[in-house]
Amino acid sequence: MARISVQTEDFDTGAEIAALTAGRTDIGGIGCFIGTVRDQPGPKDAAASPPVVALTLEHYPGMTERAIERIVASAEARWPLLGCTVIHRVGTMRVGENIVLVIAASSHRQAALDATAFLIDWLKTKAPFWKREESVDGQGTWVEAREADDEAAARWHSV
Amino acid sequence: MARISVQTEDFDTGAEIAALTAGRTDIGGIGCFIGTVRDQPGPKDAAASPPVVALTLEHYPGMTERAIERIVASAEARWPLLGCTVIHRVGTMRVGENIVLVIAASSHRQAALDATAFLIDWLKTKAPFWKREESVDGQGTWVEAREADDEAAARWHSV
Amino acid sequence: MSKPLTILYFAWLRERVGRSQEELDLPPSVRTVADLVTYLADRGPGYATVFQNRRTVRCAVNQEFADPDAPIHPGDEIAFFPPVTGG
Amino acid sequence: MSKPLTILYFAWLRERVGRSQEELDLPPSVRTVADLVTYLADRGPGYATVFQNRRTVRCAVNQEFADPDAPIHPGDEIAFFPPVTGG
Repeated sequence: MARISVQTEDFDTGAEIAALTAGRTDIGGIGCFIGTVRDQPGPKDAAASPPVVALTLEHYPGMTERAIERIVASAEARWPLLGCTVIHRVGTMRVGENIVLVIAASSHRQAALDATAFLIDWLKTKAPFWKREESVDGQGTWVEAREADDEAAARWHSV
Repeated sequence: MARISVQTEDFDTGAEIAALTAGRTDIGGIGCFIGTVRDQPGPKDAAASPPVVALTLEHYPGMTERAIERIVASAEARWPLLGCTVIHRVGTMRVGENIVLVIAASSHRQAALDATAFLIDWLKTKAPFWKREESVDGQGTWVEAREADDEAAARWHSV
Repeated sequence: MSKPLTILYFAWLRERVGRSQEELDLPPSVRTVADLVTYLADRGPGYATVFQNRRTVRCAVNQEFADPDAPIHPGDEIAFFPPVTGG
Repeated sequence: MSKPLTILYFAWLRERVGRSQEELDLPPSVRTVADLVTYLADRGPGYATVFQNRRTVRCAVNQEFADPDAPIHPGDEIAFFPPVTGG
């Protein structure tokens, strides 16, 4: 039932929501999250490092899709979802561009909101992607895994 | 900064997100919730009552908009939002149609998600709207305020 | 001459009272929302039905939620409605 | 003839090793992921850099995250990568 895609192309949020809800009369709430590349200081220090102008995301073709399928199945087991879409871009994305889209629909708002938060927390921390920040000077720096992100995702283990 | 509208016309989620994020490079996450009219058994009992085919929402022109402005200001005080849109429809909406749209953008996902949940919990429980369920037989029944909804909104008082 | 009150009714209160809006010169007995409820309950059968069970009636004075002991002044906009159900 | 292992490298491990994929006949000394890491660390400077600090290397066997003591069999797809950063 879920639509899952790992792709280089951008996505159209409005079209994805429309596709998920078309002809449905049982949906009461649709939660949605869009992650975008934001302007930020360089990897180490704003003054010393040139600003980041793009992100490059690498994935493990096959494993990444399977891992997303598994976490979506886990969300579907936790909450009574009536539809779910996960689209994650890979490759190089410039500041301001879309990275990831999560949509979760349910008959009630709480399930839709909780499933959306659960999925994006996992995608942003545990999903098999590797992130490189590209500076204006052409230097790329691989981002190290962050403890804070792990904590956000860990909250869900105790639910 | 926030866009707030109480209107009879439908809204275009994709266009609203695009308008909120256009030209921005500081946004990292956009939370979004769309509430829709869902098919459901009649007001009292599925077997005895005809199904609901539409909702009619009445509001208090002036007071409703001001109350929404105030809750958005409260969300902006709680979380570092970079943009916020609340569109709430009034009048009669048939099953499957949109009712309400909340969009909250921030540099980080947690603020965007939390603000979205905070706003929709309030809109669905505390906002000055009165809801009538219209049955297929032309009977309308005013919906009574629900305790469960109050509890969902009450969670935010202790945050 | 002091300005009259504007009184608004919403949802099923509006249907029972039979109007959405009326103007009323502030009666001398009315100093608070509770006083106004007592005054209105005597105006006829529709009003009586609405204002008898005060637990199901909420009030706003000048577009702010108001308690029964909230004061009322000439020119105020007073609204009565059921507990809000949200959107 | 048993099938060779397919070994994949991602992110900065790929850059250091200098390739994204290679095939390798399962060496007799290798029964687990940890054995394979020890074996690979001896293959040259790029490999040594990557596999010396094992705390920063993660592994998947046949597209499932695997611990150092996970067994390895002929024909397996073994991937090495840094801790995931998410999307």
